Amino acid sequence: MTRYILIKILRSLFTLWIVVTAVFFVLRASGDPLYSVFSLGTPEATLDVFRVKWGIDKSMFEQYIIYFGDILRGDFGTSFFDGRQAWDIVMERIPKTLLLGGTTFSLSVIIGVALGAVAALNHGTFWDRGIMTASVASFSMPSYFLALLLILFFSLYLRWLPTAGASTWWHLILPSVTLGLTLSGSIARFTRSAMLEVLRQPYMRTARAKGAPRRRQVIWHALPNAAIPTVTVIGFQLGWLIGGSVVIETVFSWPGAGRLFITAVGVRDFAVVQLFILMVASTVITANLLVDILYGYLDPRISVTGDSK
Amino acid sequence: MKKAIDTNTKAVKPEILMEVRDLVRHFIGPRTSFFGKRKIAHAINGVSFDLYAGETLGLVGESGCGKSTTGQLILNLMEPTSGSVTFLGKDITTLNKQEWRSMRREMQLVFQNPLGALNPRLTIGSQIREPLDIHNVGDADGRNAIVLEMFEAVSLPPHLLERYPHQLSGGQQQRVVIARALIISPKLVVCDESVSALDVSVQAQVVNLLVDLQKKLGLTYLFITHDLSVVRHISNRIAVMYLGRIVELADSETLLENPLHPYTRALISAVPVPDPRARASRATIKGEPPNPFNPPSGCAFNARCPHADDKCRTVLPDFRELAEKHMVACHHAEALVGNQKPNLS
Amino acid sequence: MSNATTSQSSEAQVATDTPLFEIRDLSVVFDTPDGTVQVVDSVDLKVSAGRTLGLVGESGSGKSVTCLAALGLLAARGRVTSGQVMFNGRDLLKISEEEMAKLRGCEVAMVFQDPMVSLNPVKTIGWQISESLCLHQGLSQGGAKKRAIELLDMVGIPNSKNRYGEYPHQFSGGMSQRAMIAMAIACQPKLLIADEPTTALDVTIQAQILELLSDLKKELDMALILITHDLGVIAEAADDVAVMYAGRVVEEAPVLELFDAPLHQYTLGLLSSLPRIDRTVERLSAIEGAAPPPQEFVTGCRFEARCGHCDDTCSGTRPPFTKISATRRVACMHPVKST
Amino acid sequence: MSLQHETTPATGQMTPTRQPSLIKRWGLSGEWLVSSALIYIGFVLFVAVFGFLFQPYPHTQTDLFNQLAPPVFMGGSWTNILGTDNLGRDVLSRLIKGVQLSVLIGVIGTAIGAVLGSFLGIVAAHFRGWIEEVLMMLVDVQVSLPFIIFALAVLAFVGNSLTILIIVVGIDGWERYARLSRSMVLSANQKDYVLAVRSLGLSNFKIYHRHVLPNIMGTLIVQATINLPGVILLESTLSFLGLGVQEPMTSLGQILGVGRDYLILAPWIAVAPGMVIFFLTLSIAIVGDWLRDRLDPTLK
Repeated sequence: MTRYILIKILRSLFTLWIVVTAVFFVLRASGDPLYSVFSLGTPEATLDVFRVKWGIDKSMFEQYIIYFGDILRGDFGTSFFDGRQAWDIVMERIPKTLLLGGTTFSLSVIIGVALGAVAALNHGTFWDRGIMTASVASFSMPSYFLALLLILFFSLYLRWLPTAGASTWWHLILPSVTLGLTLSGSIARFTRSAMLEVLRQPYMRTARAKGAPRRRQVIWHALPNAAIPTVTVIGFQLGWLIGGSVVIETVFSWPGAGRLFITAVGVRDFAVVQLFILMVASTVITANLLVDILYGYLDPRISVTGDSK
Repeated sequence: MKKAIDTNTKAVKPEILMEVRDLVRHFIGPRTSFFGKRKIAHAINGVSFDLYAGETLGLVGESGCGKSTTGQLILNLMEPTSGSVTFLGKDITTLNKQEWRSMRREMQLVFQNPLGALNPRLTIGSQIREPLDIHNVGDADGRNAIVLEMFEAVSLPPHLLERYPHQLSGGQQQRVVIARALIISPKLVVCDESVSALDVSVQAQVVNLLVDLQKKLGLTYLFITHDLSVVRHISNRIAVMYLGRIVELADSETLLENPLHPYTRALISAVPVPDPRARASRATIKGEPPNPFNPPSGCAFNARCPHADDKCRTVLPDFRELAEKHMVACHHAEALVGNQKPNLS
Repeated sequence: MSNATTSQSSEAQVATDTPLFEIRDLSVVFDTPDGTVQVVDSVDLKVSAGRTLGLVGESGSGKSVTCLAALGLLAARGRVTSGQVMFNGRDLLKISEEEMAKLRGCEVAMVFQDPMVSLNPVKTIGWQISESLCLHQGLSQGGAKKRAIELLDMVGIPNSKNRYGEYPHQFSGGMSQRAMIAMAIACQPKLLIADEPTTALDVTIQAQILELLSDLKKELDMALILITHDLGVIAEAADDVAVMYAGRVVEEAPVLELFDAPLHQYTLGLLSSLPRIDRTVERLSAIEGAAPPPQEFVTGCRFEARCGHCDDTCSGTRPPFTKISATRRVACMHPVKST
Repeated sequence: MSLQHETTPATGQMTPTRQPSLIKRWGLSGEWLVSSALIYIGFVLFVAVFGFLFQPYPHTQTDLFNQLAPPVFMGGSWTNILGTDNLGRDVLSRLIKGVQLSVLIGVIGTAIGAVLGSFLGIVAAHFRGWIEEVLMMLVDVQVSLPFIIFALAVLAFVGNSLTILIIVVGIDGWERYARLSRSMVLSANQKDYVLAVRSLGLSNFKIYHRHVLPNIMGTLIVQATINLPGVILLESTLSFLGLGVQEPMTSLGQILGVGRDYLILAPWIAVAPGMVIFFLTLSIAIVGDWLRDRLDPTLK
């Protein structure tokens, strides 16, 4: 088991390193960032002062070495705009993002798994068809458009819910419903197909032949097996959730890190953008790592000791 | 025809078509610990035999004994770890690509699962024709004529040429696979469990077909199977494998009527005979074959063998010629000579 | 453990007229995208306590489906259209699913073809055996574990205490099948249906499993239905035989009589097309053609197309399942003349 | 925006079920749903190709005296059937133009991803060894960063043109094809029929051309169908956020982005393109599911 986890961790770190490096060079490919910060007429002499101050007078490779060294020391650079530490800027937005993301994710998983299981157990019936149709519709709907429709109806027409901001719990409803609808639709779909696959297996027939009641067959025989692929898929959905929340935070003016990212991208604020991407990538990679480990735990066939005997 | 070859082998020295010597093939297993060595399984562990032109050699054994691996190795579909395979005077383990191209025509494989051996998206006709296309045999008309002739030889009606594999029954599919293998007139055909997946009534048809074609085309078969009943019917000689080694090799009659290796005896006695009167208190052997990643020292069969002693548990028995043309790898084989076999009568 | 049951065994053997388990006129259809096909056509079978019924037939002959249907284990697309399944005086097709569940795994148990996939991969062997005990005998966790280990011993799994906590993938094929059998006999069923229990196994392991089944049958005084395609296995283990072809039972006989003097042309053909380890024949006498798939089933004799003895009477009407003697029946217009 | 192209296992084999009548009554499994989806897709494609013939006004023509005019069914006039936007531009005309570009980017983007990804997957499966390791590592990298974040950063920093947009959108999803084609080629190479022709001495190129590719093509095409709505949604999202298609060109997402600011005054600006996108992606998803069930129930 240790070996299995150790290899996974090494692989994850390597992946993270590639992401950081790739992002560093892709962002630098855009030319001198100073021109987007300062107005056109600024004298070159002034610019040079800032170049030295921000360390962008050196060659690309030197900058990369310095940047990487800084990251290892926990220094993520300063924003070109207000001169504050990028870390501080991003961190003050994280709680709101966690609030939105966490609520959405946990509700979606519960609803999605439940609906998917119901659909599979009632394969081919009204319920199955209904849930699956809703699921396809939910992820065919552009999330920002759904957000606009919800705002139009609940905020502008019915005037029940606020359109933007994050000051009360009421503000949480629309953004998390928008994000969660798509997510749970997709989770429902995966759960259903995983469940159907399991229900087809010969060991389910064994359980029936053994005289296990229907409920027991589902809970004790089908679910633990269906959980294995479903967990993987849910892990992968976390990345989607983060991507989606960037859009949704923008539409609902939710003061989270995603909206910060859109703003930072707009003004080409290197430090903030890099830090945000680094955090997203490490979150997703960690989630996938946890899923891998959980997988080894859920499925005894994964030979965690490296040997079958 | 079997008789004919038997007498042949006694009269003149039979022509050796293929010589297999000390064939070894490893498979590498997972590591045991983080820095631990990977375990090595000797899937094939020093297999040697000769194939005579025009004979059928049956290779029998239980799953995992290495019989299919042997088949793939002598067709060079897999690289041996060591050892040599001499076919038509050349060591085929050392051939380059060009030399292989011509050699491929001489040896063919007939698979266990005929449906899997046929491309689902190509018609039967074009698949049977493919070997001719690959080796540029004749012109277009000539090829079609050969295909038709071959199709007739495996007793399939010509209208099936335009069909797709899934539209045929299992028996018909296997005939198609046989036709494809034989159309470039190979000298050696390896049949890897070729009739095992077929229903009994169809199996008999395909066995008869294989026997007829051998007679007609002068083929040599290496017939790999787990089914001793079929192998008795079709083979001139039989080799029994256990855990990567041949433990006994003899003429079919001799081997089945007077087996000298305890494993061969156990195997024969385990085969259910379709005769309720022969139902005897048979001597079933205990236990299961050992794990190839962790083989026992000495004779691989020692844990299950009723005759095993300390020597068997420490010293690997030689594969030796005990009686005329009867090879066996057992320390105690002498004691079993003349001893009646367990329950066949 | 079988003290209570052995005393009944002699009675059961005598009272063969009232079989423990009897299938009458059972028909099963499958819904497919291309329409409904009938895969089992008016099948009659019976087996008494302490006896082994061998159900033999080629793939697609409907032998497994018959037994699955009888226990209500058909896949969703299969339906029983007619028939009765009498077990201990009750019609299993008429009782509720709940009652059926109580019966399954308790009084009637089943062993399947491929043990490797028929065991739940994420549950330990021990858990799976204990489950039956908890379900049907209301044993406590501890009691079930103790009994499960006894059962593992009984089916010949060495080192049973340790293996109790292992997962199916750690078991070989033969050991898995033993575990399946332990699970099936956990509640001492009156009837055990073994569906090709040895097909996926090597021949030496097959011999062990067959021996185990016949020992257990004697010890627990069960009725055993052994489904197989292998006439060798039938000869080895069955007392009575029913031969199925294309969804119908074509012949029924005690095992000796069947092998000595088969009555149906198909049975005869099957026997003579077998290669045998105990004798050499010049040439196998094969039956021409192949068994029809269910879509091509006809009303008349389904073997007609492959039979050398057919005439006009064979097609059109179904050959009646005629009683030849007290123990033999055959569905053939021109049964084999005994020589 | 990659949720919808996660390749779900089949929505179920179309095995007949116990209550066929119930399904019929619900009417959603019926062919009519697929038919209407196909008709709608056909209609959108028609508009994308021949829409310019019916376009009432140039999509950039402003009319400052006729801003935010409501559509006909909300009391507007027939001069602007779907109303006008904040600059008095005809919404219908812009919609036709937007459909054109959205469909173009979606189709080309999907094609890029499919060809690139499938090719890399086949390369990985053929060569194995370190080439496979490297490619699979790239797949890991791709998976670790939500694609929309990467796309936004690239478009904002590297610059924005139609070509770059199409390339960025095209890269999305390559790893799904790569994984899929790799695993399919690996298993195809193990198939007996490939072994058979290999043992006959058929060259590698011909083995792929004649035996492997025809057998995996169907699955890849189905995968592309499943991916297409995702690509369309990605483009529309980027344009909605102002980093995709730029004026004077227009796409459905971009119109929506503009309409967002006039949600109260002129909801039609946003709702019309939103509906077009929704029904388009829904229709393609329905057809994709149907194709998968019909052609390739094994696809996961």
